[in-house]
Amino acid sequence: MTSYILRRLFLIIPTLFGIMLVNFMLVQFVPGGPIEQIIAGLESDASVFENIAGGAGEIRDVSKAESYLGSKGLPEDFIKELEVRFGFDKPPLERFLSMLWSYVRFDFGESYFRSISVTELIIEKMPVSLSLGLWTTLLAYIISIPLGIRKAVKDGTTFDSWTSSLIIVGYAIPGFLFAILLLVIFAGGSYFKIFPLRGLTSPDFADFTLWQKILDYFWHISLPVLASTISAFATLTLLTKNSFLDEIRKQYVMTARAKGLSEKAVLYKHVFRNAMLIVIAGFPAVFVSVFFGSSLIIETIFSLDGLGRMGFEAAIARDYPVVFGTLYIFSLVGLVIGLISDLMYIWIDPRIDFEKRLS
Amino acid sequence: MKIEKFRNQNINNLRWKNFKQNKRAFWSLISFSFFFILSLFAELIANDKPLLVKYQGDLYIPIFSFYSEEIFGGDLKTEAIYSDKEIECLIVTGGLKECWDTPETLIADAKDGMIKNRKIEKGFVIWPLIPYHYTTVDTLDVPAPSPPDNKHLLGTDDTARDVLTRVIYGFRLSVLFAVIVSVLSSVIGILMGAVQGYFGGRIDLFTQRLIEIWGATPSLYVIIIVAAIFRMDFWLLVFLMTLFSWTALVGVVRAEFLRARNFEYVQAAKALGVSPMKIMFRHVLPNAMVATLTMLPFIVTGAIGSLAALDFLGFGLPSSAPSLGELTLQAKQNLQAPWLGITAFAVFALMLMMLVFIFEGIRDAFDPRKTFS
Amino acid sequence: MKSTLVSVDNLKIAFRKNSVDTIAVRKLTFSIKEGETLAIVGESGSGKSVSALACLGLLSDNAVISGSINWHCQDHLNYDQKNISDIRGREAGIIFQEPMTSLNPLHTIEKQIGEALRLHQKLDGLHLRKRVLKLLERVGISNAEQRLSSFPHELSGGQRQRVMIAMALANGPKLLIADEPTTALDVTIEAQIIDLLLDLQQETGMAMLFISHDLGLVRQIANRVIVMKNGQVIEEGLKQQIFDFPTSEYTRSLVNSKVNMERNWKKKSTAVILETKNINVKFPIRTGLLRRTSDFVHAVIDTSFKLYSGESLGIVGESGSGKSTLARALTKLIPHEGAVYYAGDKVEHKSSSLLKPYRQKVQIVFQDPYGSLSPRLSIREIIAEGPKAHGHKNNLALQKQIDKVLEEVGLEPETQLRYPHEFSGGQRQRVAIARALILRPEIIIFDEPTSALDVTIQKQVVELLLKLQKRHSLSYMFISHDISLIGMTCHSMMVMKDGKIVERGTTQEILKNPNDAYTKDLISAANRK
Amino acid sequence: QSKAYSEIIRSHGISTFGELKYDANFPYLNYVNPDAPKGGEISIWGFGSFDSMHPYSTKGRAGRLSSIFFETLLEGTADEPDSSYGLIASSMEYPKDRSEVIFNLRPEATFSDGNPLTAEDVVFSYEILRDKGLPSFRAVIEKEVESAEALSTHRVKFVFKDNIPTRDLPQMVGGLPIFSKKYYLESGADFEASSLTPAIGSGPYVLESIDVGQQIIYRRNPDYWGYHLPINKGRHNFDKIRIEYFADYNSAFEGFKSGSYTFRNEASSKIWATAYDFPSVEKGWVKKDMPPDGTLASGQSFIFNLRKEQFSDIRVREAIGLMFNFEWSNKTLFYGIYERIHSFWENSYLKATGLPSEGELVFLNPKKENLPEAVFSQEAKLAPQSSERQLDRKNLRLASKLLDEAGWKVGDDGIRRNDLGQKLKLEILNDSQAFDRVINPFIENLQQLGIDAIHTRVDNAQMTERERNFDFDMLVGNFRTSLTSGSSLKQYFGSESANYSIFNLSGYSSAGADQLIEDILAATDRETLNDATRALDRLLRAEIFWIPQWFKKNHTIAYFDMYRYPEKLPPYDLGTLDFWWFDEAAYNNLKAKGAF
Ligand SMILES: Nc1ncnc2c1ncn2[C@@H]1O[C@H](COP(=O)(O)OP(=O)(O)OP(=O)(O)O)[C@@H](O)[C@H]1O
Ligand SMILES: Nc1ncnc2c1ncn2[C@@H]1O[C@H](COP(=O)(O)OP(=O)(O)OP(=O)(O)O)[C@@H](O)[C@H]1O
Ligand SMILES: [Mg+2]
Ligand SMILES: [Mg+2]
Repeated sequence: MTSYILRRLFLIIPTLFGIMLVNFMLVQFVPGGPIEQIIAGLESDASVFENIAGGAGEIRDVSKAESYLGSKGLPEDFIKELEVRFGFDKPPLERFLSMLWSYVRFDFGESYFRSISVTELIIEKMPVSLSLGLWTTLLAYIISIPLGIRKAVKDGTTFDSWTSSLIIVGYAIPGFLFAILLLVIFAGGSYFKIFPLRGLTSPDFADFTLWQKILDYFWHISLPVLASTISAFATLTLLTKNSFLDEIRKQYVMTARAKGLSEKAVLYKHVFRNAMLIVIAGFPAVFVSVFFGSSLIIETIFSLDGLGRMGFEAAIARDYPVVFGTLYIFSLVGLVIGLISDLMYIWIDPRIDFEKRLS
Repeated sequence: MKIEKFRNQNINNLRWKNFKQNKRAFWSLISFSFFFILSLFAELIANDKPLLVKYQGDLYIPIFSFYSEEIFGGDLKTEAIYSDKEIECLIVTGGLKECWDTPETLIADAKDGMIKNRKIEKGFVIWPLIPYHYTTVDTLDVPAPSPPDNKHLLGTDDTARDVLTRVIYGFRLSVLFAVIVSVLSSVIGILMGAVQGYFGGRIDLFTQRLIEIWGATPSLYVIIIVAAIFRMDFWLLVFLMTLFSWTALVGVVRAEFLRARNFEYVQAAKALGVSPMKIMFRHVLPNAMVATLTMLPFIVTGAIGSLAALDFLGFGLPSSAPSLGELTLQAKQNLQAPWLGITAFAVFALMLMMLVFIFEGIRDAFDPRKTFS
Repeated sequence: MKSTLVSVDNLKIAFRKNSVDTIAVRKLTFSIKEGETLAIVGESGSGKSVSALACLGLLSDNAVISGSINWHCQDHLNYDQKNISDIRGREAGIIFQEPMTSLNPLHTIEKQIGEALRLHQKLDGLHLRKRVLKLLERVGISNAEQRLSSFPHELSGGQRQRVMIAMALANGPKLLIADEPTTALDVTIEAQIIDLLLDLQQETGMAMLFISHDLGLVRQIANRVIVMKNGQVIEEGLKQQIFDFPTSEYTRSLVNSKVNMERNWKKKSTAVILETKNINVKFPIRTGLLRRTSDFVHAVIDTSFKLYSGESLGIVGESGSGKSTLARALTKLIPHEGAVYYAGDKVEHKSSSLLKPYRQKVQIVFQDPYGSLSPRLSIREIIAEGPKAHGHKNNLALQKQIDKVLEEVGLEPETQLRYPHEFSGGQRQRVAIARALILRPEIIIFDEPTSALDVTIQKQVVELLLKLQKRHSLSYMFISHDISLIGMTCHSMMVMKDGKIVERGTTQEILKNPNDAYTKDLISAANRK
Repeated sequence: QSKAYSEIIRSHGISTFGELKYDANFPYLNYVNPDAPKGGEISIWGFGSFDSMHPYSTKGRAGRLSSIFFETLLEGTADEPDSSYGLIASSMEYPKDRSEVIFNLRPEATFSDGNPLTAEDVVFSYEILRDKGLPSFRAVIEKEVESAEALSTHRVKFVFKDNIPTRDLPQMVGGLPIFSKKYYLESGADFEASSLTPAIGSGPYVLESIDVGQQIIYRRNPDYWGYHLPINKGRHNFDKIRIEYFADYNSAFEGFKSGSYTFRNEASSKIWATAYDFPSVEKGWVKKDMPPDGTLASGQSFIFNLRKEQFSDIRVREAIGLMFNFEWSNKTLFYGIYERIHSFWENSYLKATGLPSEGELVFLNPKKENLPEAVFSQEAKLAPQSSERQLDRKNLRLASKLLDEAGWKVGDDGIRRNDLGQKLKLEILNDSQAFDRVINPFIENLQQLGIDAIHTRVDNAQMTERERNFDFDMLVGNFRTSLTSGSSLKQYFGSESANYSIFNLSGYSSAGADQLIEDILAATDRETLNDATRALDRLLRAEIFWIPQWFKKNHTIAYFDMYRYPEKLPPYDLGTLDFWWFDEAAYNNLKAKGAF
């Protein structure tokens, strides 16, 4: 096993290299680069989020351009200058190698469009993603797993039917519509103004006492978390249910019952581990999503500044340092987590190994 | 004889019987197939071209063929605009020139085959149930999106197109898209996961790395690149989505296979000399299908969702294409028009519900311990 | 006056599937008093196990039960969950017929045995571990300390059965339901276990519901006996009465049908069909979170032997001595050192296609039939699989073969659309045999092929095997604890202990004058029965 | 250098042609309320998020109004097209040819940190904008300004380069923001980097607080040096300006409904028409208002790429233009709140109408051979009109005829082809989802006409790239013009720029237009300028290289009923944050009723 782990750890290096290489080659072909973005940005205020946020008018925003001296033209050397700034004057191979070299040292450089290092940028956006990820996941698991187990036990009953319908409806509601519905009803100006419209904390958060802070925090995240959880129940619940259905009538369950264990103990102590290999083995990945979880739409609707919006903006705006930096970090974490979740398999089910099998 | 009866019976028949026993699965399958097959004939149900036209004694089938306006006595060589009153009048009255001035009265007048006591060669136009195509932009009395009324049963969308028509076409498009993508990507995903999990060792180690690399490739960029080179169409999008969605199932299938390959009955099958492929798909897979069967309906609807997301960003199908995702987007943009959102949601929910129940039924049908009393 | 522990009255059990009821048990009535041993014997598939399970409310949801089951005079069919689980484990322990599939595959031995103790006796920590160890020792598991952290799949069949027994006995139940508790045990250990049970009965007044095909055993320990056939009680009475003055035809045939066959074997040829050279099998012992290999279990050590064409080779040996492991190595199901030669050619296992011819020639019947049947395939599919894998296409012909082979092993062809879990233990075993037979291989390795079969069926199966052997000059390897069976069927035998072959020779020689100390023990224990 | 100064002009203000509405002693601007009370707060919303308070860098997204801190030497007014009056500068001196300008700074001008604002700061600002400023600043400054020099503490001189039109240069340099040299030297702040700490400025507002990505509050600086200036009278009335950021339009609107912010300029016709019926409106707390907007329409239009072969024929362009049904769009899609654009100078007195006037003919006649006949013989081209029906039959006929004449014949499949068998193709390139619903019906009509028309949505970067490579048939763009047109006309319509300027998207080039532009640039008085501009408008419209879209004649604003503005608003600016004021009593009243 140790040698397997070592091998896997070693393989992370070529994998990471492969990922970076593929992506680097890819962006060579992407039409429109950061320079076009800067030019587009200089010409008008239009944001990459315009389409997502919706509701823009039919009159194009030219306010910036009107008052703008640049309507007299961009200097030719400006683009050259940008090329130098972004390093596009160098051949791709050189760029790639120097990028790798700095990434090896965990130096991810600075965003093209902001004077902030990629690492700081990620840290800046983390709180939102962490909040959304953590509570959404927690809520989803706390509700789905017991519910799924109950549904398995009561398979085919009316309880099973109506809970299925409920979670499916929850899943089918388009997330952003639900979010907006919540927003309009519980935070907007027409119905109940119970929750705040946006953000993670109040502006005067810093002056609050600890209790107030905690309250304020939960007050702010309840709607976004609710909106992003609603669709998370369905798959997890049904997965739990079906996995349990498969196991629940096996012989060893009978043995456990024969020991005199209560039904609950049988389900949670014996069946759970057998049934939930996939779910449990998915925990490490869930852990990543807790940290880096991001939902572009939810973040947008609730005006939260998280990794979702950052990632999307970086991708659309061709902010390559951010794109590659996050890709590198997330991939690295992802690869390690992948290894950990494989190890989870063995921990859960000692029969599992990764050796080659005789055919 | 008794044995003969058994002989003709097949375990798959039993499974099908089992499936039918699950009422909600069975009815879900029936209704889903019904809707889907119906939607396959969308052109005959909702179209802005008539099913049949009789003009001056000749019959025309505009839904299948191109007829210029000149054929019906008009002056344009381009396709006749059948929904225009003038054209309808021309057809009905057999090409009276007065149609250009007072089509309505002439049509009314021509009911009895006579106009001003003059015999005409009366024609007719047979319309599909819904006289709109999904691209038909209607002329409305109120701003679009207009609420449901008896002309547009589900209202119109923000481009003044009939929502019901777009749902019918959209259902077909989205379901076809989603089903093709899901089937392709599940097949690939299961195959890859199965091979990895079953054989283990080097195959596992390297395929896993390849998948990691592939999984880290930003699909958005690839789609942008492809979109810049080719014009997006259905099959290209199917291809692209499959390219990026097959990895979804690999992990779980691999895990289940890693576990199941140790089971005694797998060994037993091996000892029988059953080929690895057979073992994988007859012995291991059925017992490792939980995740797959559970996830499949969600993969299907998920594919529809991704289609919507691409529409969102403008990399999906052209915005005139009738996808359900596009409808949802419009719902967000038009909160004042709840019929858009409700329609989209209802279609999604029903579809997902049917799919989930169908797959539950399949699961049950293959579950040897599932009994229906 | 000893009080009645459990009484069953007019019990009827049917299994409902797609609105069709299959009746498994009819009009069963019995009761067990404290300290008493009631044995149920009877045909395989006659409803013994099902009745036992019903007593503890362990039947699956689709079982339709009528009649009454009273624990301490309370009708338990109407018991709520809580009360049943009070009875289970504490009042009544049960040893399931198929120990190999009855243990939770993901929990260690310690945890599984400890759980019962923890639950009913609120034991904890070191005390708990001590008790578990003690139990393991009492059921004859050596190296108990080391076994604590083993998982079920790391144990041999007999070891698992003993773990099952330890679990059932853990809380000193008032009633022990033992469904074929010694099928996987060699004679010496069987004796030890029986002694243990009798001791306990003596000490605590434990009552037993003892289900067995081993009439010798029944005769040894039962007070009263029920004979079942086709879900019905044929005969019931005190032991002596049943054994000495059986009234019904069936009982009589049961009591008298010693499997007693003439050994008019075809002369074994001198052609070596299978040869092994220095087979070694090691299982790594993994410890810690990272599952590092800290040691090895040397399950088979330097084993070399020859199997002649047309020969029957019996393998006996202590439970856990590596018999099943050897069988798996021979069939190339686990990695091993050393070489196997089939008809003089080394068997390569580089790829499945290379192995395919060998697979067709050599078949194995696993010790654990339940585990070796795909749960989602019908019996027909399971049996048809082998022929199909080897290029059999003709469906009608195949179907006829399947019908035939099922009939040969005593199963009704109508049942072939059922799934494995819908059979009794003995029936599953026969399915496993049928599956091997239909391929018409050259060599069949049987791992405890008759452990769950009643005497009549056993006889039928063995006769079938011998007939086939005669006709097609097959070679058999019988792994069995039933020395009389080996004695009747095998030309020669091997005795294994601790992974090694300690003795090998013709059956008659070894049975008459065994050399090795262990063999001597074994044979004397067998003769005592 | 010896420059022949014929005459040095000393003035308190400047305009392109010298006419000024306000004389040196004006008490206050006409359109303000000199007695407007000071106080209160006004709040607006910002889209998305911000991460910088430095608007002069290409990096970062600057917060709204983050240039509010920086004043300029001169200040424009909202009721004149192009006049500027001294703000930091008390007066200016320039020769008649405007080849240089000297500004005299007000000695009392100080930065918000109390340090005086001197000529040094002006020169520093000029230099830093030239060397590190946004490319637009850089381009202009480098190209047009020779040097800047502090003559004394409060006197600064700019010299302009030779051989370039100098008409508006003094105003240009007078419009540069003034930064504090001291601040930049001491803090070492990088002018090119994005930063959340704003630089020190001299304006009436200072930063109160920011909550990154969510909120910015500006506070009126009580110590602002310039309250007494006539040009500042009645302005800068709010104590606080608050900007609330929302990443989503819906949530932004909800924010307004619930009073998170109090003033909203509605951009969406749909929301304007359908959503302003929420409780606060019904109760009269929120006021919907449509004051007239006198600014030039933006010249928004579908633009043909004339570089494409198939659009070289004006009949094709006209036919395509006939297929866009504005009347239907306005009624069905826009709730009828827009007006059609007909002219490049729509919504102004520069729009050409009817047949050419005498004044215009002066410019048109000499170029007769370079101009199409229609300019003289026909009335100024108006955008085509359609009936209510989405596909107007009359227009369809007309367009068919035009295309037939142009040689695009309908084939058996209903598609038009030319003699070479090529299909008549048109791809409309679009990067905004909001335009889908406008373009799709248009496409439908085009297809009915027999054109192989498609609509392609791309993302911003790809749009920019294709724009820059002129790789499109048609897209939505703007022709930005101004009341006092300058050299930017060349960028938009000059033949020189046709093949490289990204502003001349259509690639239009004609000798006639070039000459007319020269006339405009050479104009020395407004009357001439106006006539020449109208003549150009007439020509450009006759060329049909655009399909003009629409504009809004009125502002569509809504606000909590506690803001007041002067009865007569100036034409060129709504001035909400500038000269509106706060009605404390109304505020208290609203507050008492629970409006917030
Ligand atoms: N779940 C089930 N569904 C249908 N039939 C069943 C089921 N379980 C058992 N049976 C049938 O019930 C009968 C009694 O089974 P049971 O297991 O009690 O037999 P048994 O007497 O224990 O036999 P053996 O000695 O072979 O173990 C058998 O014929 C079996 O096929
Ligand atoms: N996967 C494994 N990992 C570790 N040890 C194992 C494993 N499988 C078997 N063993 C050990 O190998 C030894 C031999 O087991 P095997 O199953 O061959 O015994 P057996 O002779 O068949 O016994 P029985 O008669 O009880 O079935 C036992 O001690 C067992 O604990
Ligand atoms: Mg049994
Ligand atoms: Mg064994």
